[in-house]
Amino acid sequence: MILQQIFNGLSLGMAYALIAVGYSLVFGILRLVNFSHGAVYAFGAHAVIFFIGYHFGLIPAILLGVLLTGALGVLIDRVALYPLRKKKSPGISSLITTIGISYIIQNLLMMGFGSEKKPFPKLFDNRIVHILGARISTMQIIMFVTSVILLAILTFLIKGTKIGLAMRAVEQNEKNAGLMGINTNFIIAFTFFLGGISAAIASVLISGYYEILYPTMGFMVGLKAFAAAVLGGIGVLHGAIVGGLVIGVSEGLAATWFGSQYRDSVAFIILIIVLIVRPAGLFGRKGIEKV
Amino acid sequence: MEKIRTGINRLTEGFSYLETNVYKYRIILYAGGLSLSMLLPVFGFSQYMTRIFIMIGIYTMLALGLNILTGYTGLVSLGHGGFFAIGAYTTAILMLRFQMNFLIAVMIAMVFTGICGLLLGLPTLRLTGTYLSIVTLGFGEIVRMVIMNFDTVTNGTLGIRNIPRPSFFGFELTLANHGLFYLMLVLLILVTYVCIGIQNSNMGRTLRAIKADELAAVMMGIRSSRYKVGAFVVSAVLTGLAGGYYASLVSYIDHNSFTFDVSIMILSIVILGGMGTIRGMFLGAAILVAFPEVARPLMEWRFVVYGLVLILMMRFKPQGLLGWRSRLPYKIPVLKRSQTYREEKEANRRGR
Amino acid sequence: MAYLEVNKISIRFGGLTAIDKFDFKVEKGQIVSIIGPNGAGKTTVFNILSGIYRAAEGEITFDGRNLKDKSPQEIVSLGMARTFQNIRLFYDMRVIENVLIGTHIRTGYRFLDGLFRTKRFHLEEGEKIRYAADLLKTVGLEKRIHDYADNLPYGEQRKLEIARAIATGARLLLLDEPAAGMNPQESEELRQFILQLKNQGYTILLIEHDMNVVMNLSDYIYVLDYGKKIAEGKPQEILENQQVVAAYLGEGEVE
Amino acid sequence: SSSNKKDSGNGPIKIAVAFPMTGDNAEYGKSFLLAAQIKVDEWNANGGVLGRNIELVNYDDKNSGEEAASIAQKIVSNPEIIGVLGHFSSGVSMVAAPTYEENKVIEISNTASHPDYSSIGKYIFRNNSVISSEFKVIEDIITNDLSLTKVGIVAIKTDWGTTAGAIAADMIKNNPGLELVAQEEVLEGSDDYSLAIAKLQEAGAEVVISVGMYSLIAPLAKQYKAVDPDIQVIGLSNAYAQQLIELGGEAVEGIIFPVSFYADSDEEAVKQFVTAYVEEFGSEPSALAAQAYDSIGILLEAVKQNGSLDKETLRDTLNSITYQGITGETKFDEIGDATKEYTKLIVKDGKFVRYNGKAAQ
Amino acid sequence: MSLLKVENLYTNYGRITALKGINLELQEGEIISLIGANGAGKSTLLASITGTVPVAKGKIIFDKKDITHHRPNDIVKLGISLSMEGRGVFPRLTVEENLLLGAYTRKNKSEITTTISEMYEMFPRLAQRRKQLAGTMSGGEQQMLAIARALMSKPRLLLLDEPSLGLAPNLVKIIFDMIKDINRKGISILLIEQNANMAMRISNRSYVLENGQVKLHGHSKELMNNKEVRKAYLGEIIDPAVSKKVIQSLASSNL
Ligand SMILES: Nc1ncnc2c1ncn2[C@@H]1O[C@H](COP(=O)(O)OP(=O)(O)OP(=O)(O)O)[C@@H](O)[C@H]1O
Ligand SMILES: Nc1ncnc2c1ncn2[C@@H]1O[C@H](COP(=O)(O)OP(=O)(O)OP(=O)(O)O)[C@@H](O)[C@H]1O
Ligand SMILES: [Mg+2]
Ligand SMILES: [Mg+2]
Repeated sequence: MILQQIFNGLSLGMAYALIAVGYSLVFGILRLVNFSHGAVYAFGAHAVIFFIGYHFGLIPAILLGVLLTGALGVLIDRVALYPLRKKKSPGISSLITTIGISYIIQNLLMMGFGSEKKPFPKLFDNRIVHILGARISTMQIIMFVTSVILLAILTFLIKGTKIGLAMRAVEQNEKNAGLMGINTNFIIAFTFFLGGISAAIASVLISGYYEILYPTMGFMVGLKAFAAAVLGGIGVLHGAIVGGLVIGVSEGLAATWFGSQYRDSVAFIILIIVLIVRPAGLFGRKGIEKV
Repeated sequence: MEKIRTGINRLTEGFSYLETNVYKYRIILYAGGLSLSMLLPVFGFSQYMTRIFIMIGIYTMLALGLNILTGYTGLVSLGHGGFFAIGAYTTAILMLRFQMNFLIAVMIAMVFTGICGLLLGLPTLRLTGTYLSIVTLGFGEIVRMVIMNFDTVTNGTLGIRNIPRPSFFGFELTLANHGLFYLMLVLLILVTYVCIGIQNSNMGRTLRAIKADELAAVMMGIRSSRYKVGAFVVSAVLTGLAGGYYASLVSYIDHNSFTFDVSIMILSIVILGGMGTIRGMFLGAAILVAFPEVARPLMEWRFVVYGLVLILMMRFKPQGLLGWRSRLPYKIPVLKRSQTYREEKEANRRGR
Repeated sequence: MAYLEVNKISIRFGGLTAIDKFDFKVEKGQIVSIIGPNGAGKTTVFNILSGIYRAAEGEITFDGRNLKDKSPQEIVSLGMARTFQNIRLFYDMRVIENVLIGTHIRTGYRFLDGLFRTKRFHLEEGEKIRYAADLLKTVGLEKRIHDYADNLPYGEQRKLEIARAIATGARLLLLDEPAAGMNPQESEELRQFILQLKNQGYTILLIEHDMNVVMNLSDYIYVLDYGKKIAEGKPQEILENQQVVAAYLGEGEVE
Repeated sequence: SSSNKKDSGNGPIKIAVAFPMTGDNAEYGKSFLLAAQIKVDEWNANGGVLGRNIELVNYDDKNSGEEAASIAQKIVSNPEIIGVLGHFSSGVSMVAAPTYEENKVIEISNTASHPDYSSIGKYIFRNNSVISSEFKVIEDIITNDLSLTKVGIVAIKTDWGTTAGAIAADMIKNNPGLELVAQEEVLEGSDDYSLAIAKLQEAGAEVVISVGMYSLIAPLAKQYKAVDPDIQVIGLSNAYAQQLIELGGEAVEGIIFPVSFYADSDEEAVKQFVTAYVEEFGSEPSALAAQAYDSIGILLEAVKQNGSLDKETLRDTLNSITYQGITGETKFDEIGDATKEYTKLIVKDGKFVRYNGKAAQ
Repeated sequence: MSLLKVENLYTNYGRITALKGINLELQEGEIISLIGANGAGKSTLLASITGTVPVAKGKIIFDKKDITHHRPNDIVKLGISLSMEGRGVFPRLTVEENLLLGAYTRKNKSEITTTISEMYEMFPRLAQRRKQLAGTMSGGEQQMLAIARALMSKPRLLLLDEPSLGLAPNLVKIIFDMIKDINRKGISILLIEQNANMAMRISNRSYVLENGQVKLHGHSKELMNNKEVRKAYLGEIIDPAVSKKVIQSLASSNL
């Protein structure tokens, strides 16, 4: 039972982790709490459904949907956030802006698709595998593998490539990054593109797993993923994944010991406890400040 | 776009110009504004309108409370809905279960909310920035979960209803007799007074220094931890007061009255109005509370437009609508016949 | 016993020993300088003295009291205040407010006094404000009282930082490269200013690369290199010390 | 003061419709508004009521108590409005109800299910099934039709879900033939029920009562069947909606639940409503939409029988009439609750069909 | 041939006009020094040239190309590189990563590696600390890093904003020698210095800025003999009245 619940928690955590990676990415590069990420996530699944509705076939629809969501990320940046950066306005006004954006996306989705829960096509034939006496579905394994691959790609991109170095430079000081010859606008747009893409990939996988989608689907999951990203340490991608798993598993254990209705509170309680012990998250480093 | 920008800029510049020039008449202005709001009900507004005014008042109080934490101290809370809920539930439970008078119940609720503020503030002292924000967000959600699951006290998801209206010496305050409106006004004046008191004393100055540069503040001998926790407590207490009043106003509360959206709304008011200002909270609350009402005819576009409003305001006035720096000279009290006073006069005579 | 006595302090960052058994002392009313090449550990000494870092070993006695385990706030209230190598003002606040923050530890009234505007509040606040205004006048910032700190030119920001430290009531001031970024005339003015502080009884511990300032001001100089003391003495002795010339001053004439 | 104010005469009679039209639950608000409009159109085609046309005034409460409270103030300050159809959730309805009661405006909710809701006042009515009577039917299904004993409950954690879940638990505990093996509450906002399912399965549940709308029961059934293909799921009447089958697909095959409204019924009145509704909305009406349709019907019938718009007598008439609608015969009791009759439905081959017990299948 | 030409340049910060019609010309292969008091607008001029603040009016021509409203990254690509005031290192990147960023516009990896080792040769301290996070370096170490990073792009025009700030005296000499060396290799240099003496000594021509305008310009040798320049910027003649005033105001205060 406990083991089963841990596995259930792990797969739940995988969903958080998938979304959290995108959060952490944008967050890590732009120091921006992107509250629109949950809405962008919902947009991803809806975009795919839209293309399926126009008989594009599943795979092309997914590709198109994912790209469109990436483009949405870029659009959000260009239209709403770029002007704020140009004015060097305080970070908190960007936060409010992203909240405004999520209102807009969510309500437009509702107007276009209706607010009800709708079926999303099954992506894979879901088979059950038994490991150590616990059940795992193939879909859960696929989600796990995808997140790890996504993580590996993004980590390599950021740590091992020139554009990644540029991204980190932009994070620390946009003006000076420009003086190094870095096209900062492009780098930031690219980051948002990646953020959008990763949100869309997450939403396709998760919607495919639960076979369900609706405009507000990103809200609670988004908050949890945000918590996971912070739990792991802001901007630390592998931290985001571990954070997601920690939250998922603790929800599983909470449901076993106390009942499903305590799930959410336990996730946040764990978050608070971890942060009290490690103020910069599990893998985050305390910001250095040379006096 | 350009027009909107210049429009908004001109408007706020106008305001700040007014500030410098109308300063002399401020007493008259305050008195005028106050008596105008006292007279509001006499103009025969419907209960619907009265209600909106009251909601603006409540959100102004909430924003003033959060402003202490976010505006002055720079700690961004995404969970003030939690304190709001604690204030409301405590008041409601005390009034219903123990037949307490509104005032006593609210005061106990304020103390209790303050303790919760302390309990949240203390362990999170080492956290900064986003880490702190996510913890407050978690706090807000945990409060909701406690409300939902702690049935014996909070009545769970069923919520608490039939919360009595405040009454004094057997006189019940309602919307119809405008009692609730005046009570709101009194509470709002009280809260504003407290905020002005904090702003203009050592506490306010210290909080702003912590916001500007905590390390430098510590190097000036400021015990920043104490002040940060203090800000948490004061902020929670004021929010608790608003919660208590709210419970008694709507007479039905449940966990859905205090969602994340409420926390966001309070924060939006603070930022839209202008962090660290008192005037801004009034304007911010008026705009964001009234907007959904005014925009009712837009139907389903309403919240799309609401989102747009937030974005545009931030884009053109990121420091908030009334968030300018005061251009008035700093007030320096003068002691007659003191040496400095004489010196100053002399300097003036010589013409600098 | 000297006013400030530092006994064999050391600190390490990872594998790097940034300060290695450094000891020095400052007598009351003196101007003492610490000089040394870049990265020698001078600022780190200040960070240890002011309580930001904790020395791994060694002892510090200030005004007869041991500073071990004292918090930065306690150290300030004992009478030691500092400025920063990179200026750290409260930029969003007015010049006078910056100084008022300096007076914070000498505030006697309570939160409730402020809330209810008691007589005590009015008296004390009035006194503090006038004190701040006077202080600003003496450092030559009287025209800037109402300005916001970030609108000040560099040199005036330096002065304001010193004024803010003085306002804490400290008698020992730690100044970290106050003349950096100043032109010769400005640094000469600064030199005069520091001298004046000395004459008023302040004790000053100074880090500075401007030899014009250091050599003309210091009563005594310590030279650090790689965290170790390589020389100490009166200015003239330091100028003639071959080790110092090699490691720090460089051959040729001194500016 | 306005209770005796005479309405000015020949303009249309107005009825307010107050539901979430935006936000998470907009789908419900929109469908109720449509159902109500169909009923009003029928009446208007027959000359209206009391010789006057009928008009719906639509308000969006976003399913928020705060919005509902201010809408209620707005509604009562409009003397032309004789009654309100709304609000959606019990919590929201109960914030608004005192205002209606104070101003003697009739409120009928087709959805609110909080036990205390209708007792808030004399002008407050509910045209929704009373849950305890629904559970009688469910008890019958489990014991007599299915002959199962080990029952699990999954309830959505809302005011309605908590109350209904508790009633279900009572029902099982009071029946010596049944055993309650586990009861789990799940939160809104997550589509993953694996944690609750694992507990129910561990406890050995044979039949699971899902206390929630189609949006709970469809994914629940899907996830449950993945781990235990033999599980029997039972729903409540408000899960009856076309989306249940769209969303649940094969997984909802065999789900049984009681309903007071059946869209494929042969009754002429039902057919007429369903045709009109499908034409506009594109999908079949849910039980709740049917109750919205009937609620307007009862109110208009009461106006007609009362012969005037006098608020007090109108309320009394409403309390005394028996109305034959598409959700069966409806009569309000003293506190304002409606009693209903139920038939059983089962999902079979992607369709809702009548269920007559295991033997009959 | 003139490499850089600034014509009638105006730049504003909000309401403050920081540059009021600057005219300046730099020939290929020249060193030009720019001197002036704090707040004269020197840094603003460099910011305008590199495109980090928007130009209000006027023209900037680099190598016959109008770059007035170009973005910073495009300007860097053309061969202008800036070592900025306040160092501007990326604090949470390592020393080596900072250097790599300096070479962001260059493609050839092996050449970049060669340049990096050249830099390490020039500043051994950086070589010792290649993996240290730049933000934890001492002030002077960061200054070395900033200069090295600016050289990494192999610019045609190097803009140096107070390169000697916070450097130890021996290093100051090294830096100035280095500037001459770099120049000999064909890189033109625009140098801002508070240490006007040194700056004018190594530069061909100098511009004196005051209040956002060019007050004087000419060959450095001639300017150094200009009485006013000597008085105001070279710190040779200290106005006795000034120091007296300071002393008096301090004496009269009751600190
Ligand atoms: N937090 C830290 N982590 C790692 N190394 C550090 C840290 N702080 C200082 N250092 C190192 O310790 C040494 C001493 O630094 P410090 O700032 O004290 O030098 P300094 O003498 O003030 O030099 P400068 O004259 O350049 O300001 C430097 O080499 C620096 O890189
Ligand atoms: N970001 C800014 N916002 C507003 N005003 C500014 C800003 N930066 C500089 N200024 C103002 O512009 C003027 C010129 O400043 P600048 O930094 O160019 O001077 P500088 O000659 O480089 O001085 P320093 O020797 O101190 O570096 C000054 O009056 C300064 O106050
Ligand atoms: Mg230093
Ligand atoms: Mg400069």
